[in-house]
Amino acid sequence: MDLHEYQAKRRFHKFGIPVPLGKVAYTPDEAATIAQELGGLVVVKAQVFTGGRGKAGGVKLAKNPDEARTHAEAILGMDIKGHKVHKVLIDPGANIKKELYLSITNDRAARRPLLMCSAEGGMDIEEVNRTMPEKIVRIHIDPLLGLRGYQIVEVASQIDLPRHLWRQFNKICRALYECFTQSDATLCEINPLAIVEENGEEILKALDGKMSIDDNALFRQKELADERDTSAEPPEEIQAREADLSYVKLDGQIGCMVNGAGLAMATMDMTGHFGEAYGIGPANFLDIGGGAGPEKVAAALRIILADPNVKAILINIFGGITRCDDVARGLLTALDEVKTDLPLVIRLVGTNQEEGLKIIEEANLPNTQGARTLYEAAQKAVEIVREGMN
Amino acid sequence: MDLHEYQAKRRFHKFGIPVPLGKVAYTPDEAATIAQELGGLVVVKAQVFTGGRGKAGGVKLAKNPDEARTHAEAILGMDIKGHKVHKVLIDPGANIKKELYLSITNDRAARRPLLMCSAEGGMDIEEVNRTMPEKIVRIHIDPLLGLRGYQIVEVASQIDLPRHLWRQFNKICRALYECFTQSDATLCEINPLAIVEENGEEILKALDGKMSIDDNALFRQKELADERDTSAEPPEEIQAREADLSYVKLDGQIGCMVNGAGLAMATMDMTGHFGEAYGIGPANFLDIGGGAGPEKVAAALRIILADPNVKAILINIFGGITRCDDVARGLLTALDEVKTDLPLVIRLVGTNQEEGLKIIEEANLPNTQGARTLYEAAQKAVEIVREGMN
Amino acid sequence: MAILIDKDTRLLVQGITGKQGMFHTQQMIEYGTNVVGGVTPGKGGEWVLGKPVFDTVARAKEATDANCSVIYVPPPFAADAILEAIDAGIELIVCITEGIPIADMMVVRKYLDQSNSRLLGPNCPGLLTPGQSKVGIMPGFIATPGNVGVVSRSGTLTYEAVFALTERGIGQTTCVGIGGDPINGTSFIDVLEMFEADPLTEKVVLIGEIGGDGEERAAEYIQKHMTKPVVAFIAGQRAPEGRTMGHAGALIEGGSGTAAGKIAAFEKAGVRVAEYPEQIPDLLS
Amino acid sequence: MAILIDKDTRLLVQGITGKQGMFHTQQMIEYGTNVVGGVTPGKGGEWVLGKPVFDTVARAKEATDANCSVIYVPPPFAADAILEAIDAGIELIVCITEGIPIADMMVVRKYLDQSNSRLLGPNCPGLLTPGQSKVGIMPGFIATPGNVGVVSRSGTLTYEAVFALTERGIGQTTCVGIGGDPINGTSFIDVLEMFEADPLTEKVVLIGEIGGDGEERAAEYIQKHMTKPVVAFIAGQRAPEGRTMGHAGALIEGGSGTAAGKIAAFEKAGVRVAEYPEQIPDLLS
Repeated sequence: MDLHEYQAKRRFHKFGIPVPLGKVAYTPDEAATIAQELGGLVVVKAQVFTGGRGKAGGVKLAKNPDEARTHAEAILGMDIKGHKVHKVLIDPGANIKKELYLSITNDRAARRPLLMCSAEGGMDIEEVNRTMPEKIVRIHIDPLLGLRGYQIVEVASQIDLPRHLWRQFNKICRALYECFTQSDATLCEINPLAIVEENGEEILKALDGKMSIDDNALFRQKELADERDTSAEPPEEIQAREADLSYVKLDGQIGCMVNGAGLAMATMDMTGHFGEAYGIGPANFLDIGGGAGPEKVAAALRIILADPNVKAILINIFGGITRCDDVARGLLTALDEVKTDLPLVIRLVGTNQEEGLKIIEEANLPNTQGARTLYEAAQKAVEIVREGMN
Repeated sequence: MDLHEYQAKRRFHKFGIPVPLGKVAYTPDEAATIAQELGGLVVVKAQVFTGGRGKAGGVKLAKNPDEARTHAEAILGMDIKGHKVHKVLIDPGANIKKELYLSITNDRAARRPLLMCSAEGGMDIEEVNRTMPEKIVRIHIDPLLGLRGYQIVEVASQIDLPRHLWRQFNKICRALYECFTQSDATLCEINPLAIVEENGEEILKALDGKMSIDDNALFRQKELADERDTSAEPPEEIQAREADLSYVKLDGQIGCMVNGAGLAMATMDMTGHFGEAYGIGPANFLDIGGGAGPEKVAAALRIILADPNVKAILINIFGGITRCDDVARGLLTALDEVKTDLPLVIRLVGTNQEEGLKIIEEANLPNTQGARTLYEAAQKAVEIVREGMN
Repeated sequence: MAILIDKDTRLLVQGITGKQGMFHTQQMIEYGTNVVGGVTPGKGGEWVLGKPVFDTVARAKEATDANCSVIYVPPPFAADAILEAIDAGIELIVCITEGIPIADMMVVRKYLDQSNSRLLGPNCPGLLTPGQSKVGIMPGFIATPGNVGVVSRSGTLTYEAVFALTERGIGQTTCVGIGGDPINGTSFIDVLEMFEADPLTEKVVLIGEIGGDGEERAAEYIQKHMTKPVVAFIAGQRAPEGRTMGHAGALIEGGSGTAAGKIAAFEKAGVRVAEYPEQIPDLLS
Repeated sequence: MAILIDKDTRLLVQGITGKQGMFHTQQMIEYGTNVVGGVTPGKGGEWVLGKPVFDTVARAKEATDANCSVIYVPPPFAADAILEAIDAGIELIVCITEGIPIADMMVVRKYLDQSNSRLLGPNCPGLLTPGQSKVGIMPGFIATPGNVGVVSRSGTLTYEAVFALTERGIGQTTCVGIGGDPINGTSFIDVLEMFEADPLTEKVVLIGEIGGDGEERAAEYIQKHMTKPVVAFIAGQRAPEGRTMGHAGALIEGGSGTAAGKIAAFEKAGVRVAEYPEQIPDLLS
């Protein structure tokens, strides 16, 4: 789960990291009012879950409240890489001397958190990594020992941070690690961590903030879970999450319902395999999980049917924990509720497959075919869509 | 550093452990007022840093405010094993069904915290340990992993705790461990952790509390350091702590000033060795530490001279970091300030020993002898005291 | 012979009184697994499916001399359950639970590395030695004894592959699911080593998927150290970048962890890669 | 030969710019110790006593190839300094600092046990191989080369004993202070093993004190494994129970850790125990 910049910065602030004290505006007038309150130069920043806002025109400087209003007007409603802007953050301007990069992520391969820091902040860190990887300092953190003082010293020393900022930097690194662990974050990023001049003194300040939270840990991060912004999410994905289904929307025509992530991927692959030549492919990845009961199957079907691109449905169940008869019953329940005349290809193998197949058969569903193997099922689904295209 | 029962319980409460909501009284009238406020049966408990209060008459039940006043009157000012009672805790009475024992200490040999629990609470745990050691459950805690849920289950299961209390017990154990680590404690003890009946329900409550804090960690435990109750300490020990000297009062006649803990112990041992037959021994253990300057030496001398039992002073310095000339100068400064005609035996060996001996010699101190070895120094000091006794 | 489990495996079920735990305990007993007891805190002394329940793994191990445990406890308590099994000295710990926070698994893995226990999973279907013992949730009917070792990151996809083998009359030594989480206890290489050393295993099937670099490292290992032929299958060729495909570990990040890269690595190592699960038996012969 | 340090030891001083650090660095250099550099966070690039200062141990090790470090940093930062040296792969870490919280040392010791580093101390005077190298704060003049190994929990008491040997013309291979804290890095047994294995060491002096059971365990070890004669001295025969005698570890608790108990253990193991430090040389011959 991602947090918006303003949410991440609010959280950073809570852990003691200095951030600009901006506010969120949902309308141009609100933007002007906030700019008025803050006084002086402000930055108007689109709050969307994607990078490259700046290049897309989603970040603008405003010299006065009127300019803030005008910029907010332009930015609100903007589409940035498919993400619609619903709110902007109005931050006070800063007198930036230099921009650093600082982040903590989980290094899955090393099985420990990784702190990355660079004196080349402000730009895309992937870009820095590609062009001058030696400019990024990487420090692994022992998950049991935590981030140690000497590791922070090592970083400060390696990026040649001016000595008078070491104490602040130490405090910020510790706070960021606290924030990372206390939030079950998978990413805490400050880019830029800027050296700004305030009242004649140089201080470090987090001018931007990015956080992602481990979805698996939301059960113990209620406060963060409540901050989820669903306004930017496709409604199917919200529904899927609520029904505890793994769903990823794709752009093909074959709606897939599968049990198990690996099998669901293989199902996607096979429909693509047969359909590629004809521009046919999977409409989604959808894993109903192990041991899914009738309600879950029904929810899955509803989500698939909500996608107007879907021209055929492929149900591929290998019953292990999941029982084929449960799936069959769930399917009938869902089809009772959500009428559809889309063609169905159903493959049921494994636990209680006889019972499952019998239920389907007895229901006498129109427009339905069975399949014995994944190969056959994918082939049939592609064939059906192809026929429909003619 | 030890905490009083009322301080420990206040801290337990802060970490979420249920404790009786009593208050401290310094006078019998205060005791009566508190008893009035609490209503019903109360317990009047002496607050002293020693065990066996109960047997000494330092804990009494009172049925009403008048009785509370009477008991407080008797207990305040009482001497329990050399500790004068300055305050009493007035706790509400409890309907006790059963008493358990629960504590966390540092097991130095195992190098990890140790949780101990017994269904035989309320009594002296050393006694339980001696007579029925199998009744004490011992669980070591990994200092990096902390106390885990399954370890608490193991304890609850082994002491046969009624199942309906497991959830509370889990919470209390976790809280106690939190309290232990967050306080840099070396001991957190609840004895008894009682099963009490309140409003027809059984709950667990910490009816007594004991905590000791690692002196070495007080630099990061300011809040606890401020709670130190010096009213119960001998003034010399307070002075010694303030001057950063290790001092332990003993009951002999030879005041010892030594650098280094091991050498200070050896010096005690040697004076005892020679003096034992005549009832002569060390008046104290006093380590001025490594690298002690003149001020420290002066402070040490003042502390020694404050002890009326002292009949001779033995100064034994092996100069390593400590320089003999510094000790000599410190001694002269102190003797200028704190006049004494007590005999001195001075042994200075090691770094700058020539300079040190020269300073002493030139000062022409009355009543002063030198010694080359510890053996000789101890012998001389004993001899001096012995002569004085005749 | 087989790897990891056989008819002498003495299994403990952590979370035996839960819905999943009880259902699968039944299934395992029916398959012939020697289930010696279960653990549920607070239910020590009870009996479930004819097996004694204990409050802790330590208690259970003392009473039953179990050498293997399988974990069916909810994610908030699963890391603790693994640590408990490690502390009790269980040799093989199989964690079925999906959805354990990654921070918990970093701690578990670190503790595990200092112990003598082996962890399989989490977020895995367990393992099965046909005709002898099954531990976890794999449906028993799909497998049949034989000489092919199967190792996989996926659950149902494993069943698919094993079933395809069985249908073609090709039996298995042991089928092992290592789980779909990014941080787990046992890697492809660990299992490949065991298959290479197992005299009964003659060929190996490896089922991988997008994300991480476990397959690439396995390919390197196979090229350098394995004498037995390996056939692979990789799921997720059409997965978009930056999205987690069900398994927490199935995620293409910054262009790495793609199916194409993994397939190339295998082909470079001389491993034949199936285009679809049902093709695996063809490539084995 | 000698143990732990000799003329090839390449020493790093952690906290070199502090008052104690600088004073003792000077002393060590004068003694002949090969000090290759120092560490003080924020002072990297400076020079002290002709030695380069680095911001971190890792940096310093890279530049100087140090194999030993000595720590003179205040208690709040000392545990971190030890961990830093472990992380940097320093072989022998000598921590002089007194007053490190016990909770910190529990963490350090756990981390240490998983590493390849050896820690001497904390709260120790360091060690000295006469004529070759001294690391820590022992006064150099008290020692002279010879064939007696000295190991001690105490600082000045060690000086006393070593000085008594030197005055009687008995030289030492290496004098080692293991420190007076209850949780430390190197035990009596560790050092006894090294002396037993060191061809130059012919006899050993052990200086113990009240508290803990290090002496009792050493006695057992000596009885079982040592061929070289050992003479012991125990301080604290007149210490009261329940009071800490200067050293955090010098504490008699619940009747255990007494001098009498330790002396009895040594006598049972055939170790001669001196009544006072100056008697040690008599018992050696």
